[in-house]
Amino acid sequence: MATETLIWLLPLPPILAFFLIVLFTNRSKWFSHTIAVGAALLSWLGSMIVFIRAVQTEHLGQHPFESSIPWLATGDTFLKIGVLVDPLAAVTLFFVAWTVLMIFIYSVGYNNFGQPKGDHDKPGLPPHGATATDNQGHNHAVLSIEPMYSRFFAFIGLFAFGMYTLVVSDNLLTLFVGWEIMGLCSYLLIGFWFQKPSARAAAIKAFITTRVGDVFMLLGVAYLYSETNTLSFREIFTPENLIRLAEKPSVLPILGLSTAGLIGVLLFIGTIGKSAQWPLHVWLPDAMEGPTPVSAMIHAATMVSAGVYMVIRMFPLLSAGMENGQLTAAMQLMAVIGSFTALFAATIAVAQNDIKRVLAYSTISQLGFMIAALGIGAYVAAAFHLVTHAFFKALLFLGSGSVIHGMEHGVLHTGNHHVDPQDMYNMGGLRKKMPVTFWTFLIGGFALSGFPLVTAGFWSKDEILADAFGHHHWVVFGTLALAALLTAFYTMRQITLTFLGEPRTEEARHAHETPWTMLLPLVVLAVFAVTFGWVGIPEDFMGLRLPPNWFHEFVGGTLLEHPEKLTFNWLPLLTSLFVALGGLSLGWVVYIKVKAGMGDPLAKPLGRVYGWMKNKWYHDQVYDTLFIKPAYWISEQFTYLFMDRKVIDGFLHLFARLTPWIGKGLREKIDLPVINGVIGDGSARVTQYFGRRLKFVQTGKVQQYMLAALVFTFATLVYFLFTLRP
Amino acid sequence: MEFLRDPISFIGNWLEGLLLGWKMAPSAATALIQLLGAFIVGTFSLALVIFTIWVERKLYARIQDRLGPNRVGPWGIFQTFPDMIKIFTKEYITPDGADKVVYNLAPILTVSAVILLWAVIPFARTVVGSDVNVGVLYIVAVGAIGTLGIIMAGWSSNNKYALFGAFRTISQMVSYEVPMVLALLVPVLLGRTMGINSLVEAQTVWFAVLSPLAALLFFFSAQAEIGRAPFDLLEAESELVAGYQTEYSGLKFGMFYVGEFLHAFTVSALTASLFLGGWRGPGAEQWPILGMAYFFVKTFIVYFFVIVLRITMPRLRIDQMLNFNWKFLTPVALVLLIATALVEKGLQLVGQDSMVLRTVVHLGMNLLIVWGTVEILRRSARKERQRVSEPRPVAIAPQTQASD
Amino acid sequence: MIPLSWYLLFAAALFCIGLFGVLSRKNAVAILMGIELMLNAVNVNLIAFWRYLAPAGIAGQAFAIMVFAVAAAEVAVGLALIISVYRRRDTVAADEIDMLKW
Amino acid sequence: MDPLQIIFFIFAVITLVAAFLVVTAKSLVHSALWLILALFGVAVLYVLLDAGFFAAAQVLIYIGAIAILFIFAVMLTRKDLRDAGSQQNGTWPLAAVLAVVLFAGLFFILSSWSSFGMPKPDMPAGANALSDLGLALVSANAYLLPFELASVLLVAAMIGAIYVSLIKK
Repeated sequence: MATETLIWLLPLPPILAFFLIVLFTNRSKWFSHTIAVGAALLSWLGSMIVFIRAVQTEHLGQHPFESSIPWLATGDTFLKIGVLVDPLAAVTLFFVAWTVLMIFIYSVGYNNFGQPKGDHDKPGLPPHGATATDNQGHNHAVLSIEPMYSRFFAFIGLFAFGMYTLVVSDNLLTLFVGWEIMGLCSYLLIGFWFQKPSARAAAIKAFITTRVGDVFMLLGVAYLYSETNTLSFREIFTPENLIRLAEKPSVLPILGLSTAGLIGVLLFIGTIGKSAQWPLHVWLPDAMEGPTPVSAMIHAATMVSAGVYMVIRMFPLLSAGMENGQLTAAMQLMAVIGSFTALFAATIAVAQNDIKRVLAYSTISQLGFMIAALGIGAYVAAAFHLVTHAFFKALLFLGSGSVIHGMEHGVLHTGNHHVDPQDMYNMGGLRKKMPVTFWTFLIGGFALSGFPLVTAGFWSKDEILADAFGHHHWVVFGTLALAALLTAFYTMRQITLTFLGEPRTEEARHAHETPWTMLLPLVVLAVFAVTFGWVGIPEDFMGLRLPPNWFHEFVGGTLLEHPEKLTFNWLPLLTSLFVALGGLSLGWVVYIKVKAGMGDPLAKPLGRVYGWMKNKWYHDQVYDTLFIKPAYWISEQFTYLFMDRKVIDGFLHLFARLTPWIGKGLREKIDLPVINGVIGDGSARVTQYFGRRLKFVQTGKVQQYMLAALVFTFATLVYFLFTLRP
Repeated sequence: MEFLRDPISFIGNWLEGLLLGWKMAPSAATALIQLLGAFIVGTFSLALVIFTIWVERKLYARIQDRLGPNRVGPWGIFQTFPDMIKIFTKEYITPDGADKVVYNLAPILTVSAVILLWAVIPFARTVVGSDVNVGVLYIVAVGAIGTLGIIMAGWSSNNKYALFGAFRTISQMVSYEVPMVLALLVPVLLGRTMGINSLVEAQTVWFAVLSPLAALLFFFSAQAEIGRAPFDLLEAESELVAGYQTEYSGLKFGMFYVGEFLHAFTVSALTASLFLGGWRGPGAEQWPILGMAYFFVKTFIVYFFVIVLRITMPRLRIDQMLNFNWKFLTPVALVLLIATALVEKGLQLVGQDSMVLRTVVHLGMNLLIVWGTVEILRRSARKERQRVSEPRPVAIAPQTQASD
Repeated sequence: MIPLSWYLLFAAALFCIGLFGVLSRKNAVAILMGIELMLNAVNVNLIAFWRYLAPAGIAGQAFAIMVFAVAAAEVAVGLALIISVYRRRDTVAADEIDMLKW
Repeated sequence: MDPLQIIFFIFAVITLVAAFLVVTAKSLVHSALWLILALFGVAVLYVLLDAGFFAAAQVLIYIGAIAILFIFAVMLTRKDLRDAGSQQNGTWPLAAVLAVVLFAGLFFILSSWSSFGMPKPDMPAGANALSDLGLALVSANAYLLPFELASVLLVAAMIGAIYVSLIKK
């Protein structure tokens, strides 16, 4: 099959699976997951073929796989939609395909396929476990299957469709379509257990928060279209277009932004919403209310990556007008927001106890790394970190899901449902109970921390730091280094609290390893979390002469100007070695001795700062005071009390009083004498008169009617024949 | 020599030359020769019945362990002639209140509908009455006239048994026309023509080999069209006296009788032409006389089966007859037609036109359908047996309940 | 050689006879027969025009085929209706089926 | 007169007479039988028009199916097999006048048409009317859609007829 055709077909299997499941197979759990996983497998297969062909193609950056068709007529021209696979899309496709497939497989196990139906399970609530009777007649509490199993697979199918569409699209419009489909799916999936009030709130929060970003992004897209008359990437990124956009001042005279700058900033605000950057990051930790594969989907493979992917994609526009390393306004904004977010989220992650929340903040922090990297122009480094992060963060999320799952076993065993299976202080010592989960989680954690030389995270993070250092962005370098230190620290804190030491609760003592459907994805992703870093090793690393940096060569080819390579420098390397190892050992030292019932050892030394960190620097409270309360107040005071009650109701009441008065007048002056008397009774009388005289014509005999009709037809015909004939 | 190779064309040509020599207008000469040909074919086919009646009676007798006709001529071969004389000399009875014109027209129409079929049957490559290009359509159309004759007979006799017989005939013939037409379309698809002679020419491989199912479907539904056992409930003696022909006597009855026998033979001829390669055979292209021999041999073989079927099968009930058609023959014929069309189109699209491949694919497809049909039948039969074997109360016996 | 006019006049006559039947017969079945005659007249015209005016085209024949199909459908439904009416009203005389006037 | 003209003349007269008897015969079964004869005459005219396919189709569809349906319907919708009394309704003279006037009008209009008496042209060389027609009926840029619609119509008519005449329990 032609590669272009194949690319067109890539997003189709998941959406087909969605419709099949929704319309036909939603009664059968086995069919549903088979269809969904099969679809993911098909897309994965197609993606791999495309990826391999892409890798084998020379100069893919100049001549990518592309094809487009006219779609929507806008006046004289057509909006075109199409597909494009250039090196950036190819590597994105690679990690998306892998993570999506793994998450689909994982979901089968996570949703307890093969377990009995729960005793009290209801749709819209997490499964609570079932009672099973074994051969000897003993009752056991076992995990129960998710009540809305099929629905889950339908949703993640739609989600995968959105992501594939976004990755292969060659224009901002279809990218935006995929983007919004994912927004919808994230809403549906975060609120998957919709009977939980917290899940509902989180779903709404995620939806509205990202919508704020999307509105700005749509503005940016519209502005871009009105300026260039196209939304196709390849057409926007022609040098003439870019120069024109960079030189033309924008419509809004803010800060002297150029058109390119304003568009860039608007699009970047979209990314802030989607990729959960400060100040729109608040939705992401709350999104942990969804099932764990959902968290992994949203945090690793799809939505948040999509935000970063979009700005990487738009990098030529963002950097338009950059000369001699002088950053553009949009890039400066990105550097500031990115590095701030990286540090700020890392501090919050240090003080969280929920195993998934730690990872959520860590994700925000890592996305900040990428944004910051892009802000300082480190295009390849940002893409590289995007890929490696996707692998190890998916691994960590799935690992945490596995841990929670194991803990739920323990909870079911003891029957104490007040124990939170997600709280790390309830765990400890799980490495013996769940060895596979432990080792894979360890690999993922080390990758996240940037454990030197072996893990993928090290190479990508190191490249960002090296870029910041090499281009003399000291503030960014310093901030990111500190963030990296915190990253290693909280990662080790998490590993230590969860897996090392002794079990702190009865539940942790009875935790259980999860089924193979969940472990297989962990192992596969762990392999990538280690090996994928090796494709991006700088060739002059530590002064050695290594093979050329494949990733840099390949992805760098996407840009028109190939980004120059940095020469090796020891200082950033040492920095990253120091922060990684230092953070890890610090985390181990502090947390290895935590016993049951103890608080966080950091709480005392840090004092009030710890409280701030634990409460996420009071963002939710601030937003509550600044936006939500005023919004409620305005709704109440203005919209409800004033507009609705006074103005609109007032009008209604006025009309209500006026109408009977007018009606009475009309009735007495017009209706009774004129309408009833003259028109009504009069016409009735006339009709009756004629009816009496004409009723003999209506015989009810069909043939007589037809005869009459024909006679008149012929008469008319004859008349016209004789009068109209020349 | 030329005469031996193709005697009929030879005589035709000679006659035409003779007539033209007599200064006759060419169109008139052609018309005269065609008229003569029609006369000969008609007479020949009617005369043939004399022979087939004897064949059938003899076979009938042998299967029933009797001797059959054995008095007149060697092996009783001339038995039909005394019977003919008897029937000629019988009185014509026209029932009271009968519609005379229609009553007398009906047997003529019935016989002529059958003889009309002989106009398009190719006896040999050169010996065809009229090689119309819509021959298959013609066969079906002319079949309808036969139905008409029967309904006229039934209605005009002013006899309720006759009318019942006619109604049964119509429901049977109209029903069985459906699978018959569908089965006839299969050779049309395979031969890509509707002319009978061109269909025969197209059978480098017999269509009975290409599509045995179509041949069987046609054969069975044609039996019903003839209205002979096991489909003879239009004249079921035990129920309807003699059906639509109850009131007929003498030669008029004889015409129905002859019509039926001739129809059976004609259907055999059609089966032979459409499915068994007609006059095709070694040397038939050069020696049309050989083709004629092949044609008659094949026809008689088919005719033999028609007779055996008639003799050995009991009569169907009317619901069985209709069920057999609508629930078995028609669905199978529909499936077969669609499958054949798909296979033909598929082979065409693939560009494979070799006869061997076509044969193998079509034959395989046919066998597949047969297998599927048998499988479905077996399942439904199993269910039916189960349903039947379940004990059911024959009558309610209150005292047994009380004693329990 | 038969001129076109013969066919046209023949068809016109057949049509008028059919029309007469439709308008004058009491029995609903007979009315349908009249309609059949009219349809046949139309078909003769269609085929004649095809043969005389556009022998290379197929439009006339195609229309005739449609007329065949419509005629068959019309007879099937019409007769079913008549039989249904007969069951309810015990008559098929068109001038007795005059409930339409109320 | 050449033979074809004679044949045309004979069959045209037979057809018209039969048609006339269709609309005037006292017995409805006779009417139906006359209808068959009239339809058969039309089929012969099709042959004269070089449309053998239509002749065969006419015999098959009209005589084989429609006429028999008519006979059936006639027999099903009566208590007595014989028809008694006039079969014409009260307005038949008016109908007759109308029919005659219509024929006169048609004759008048037709006779003033320039190609009224045109002779029969030869069939164009190489044209195969039957297979051309068949291909046109299944060709997407000719009559495929009407043809399919006709088949849908027939199915609908079949279902409708069965439904209408079903004895509801």
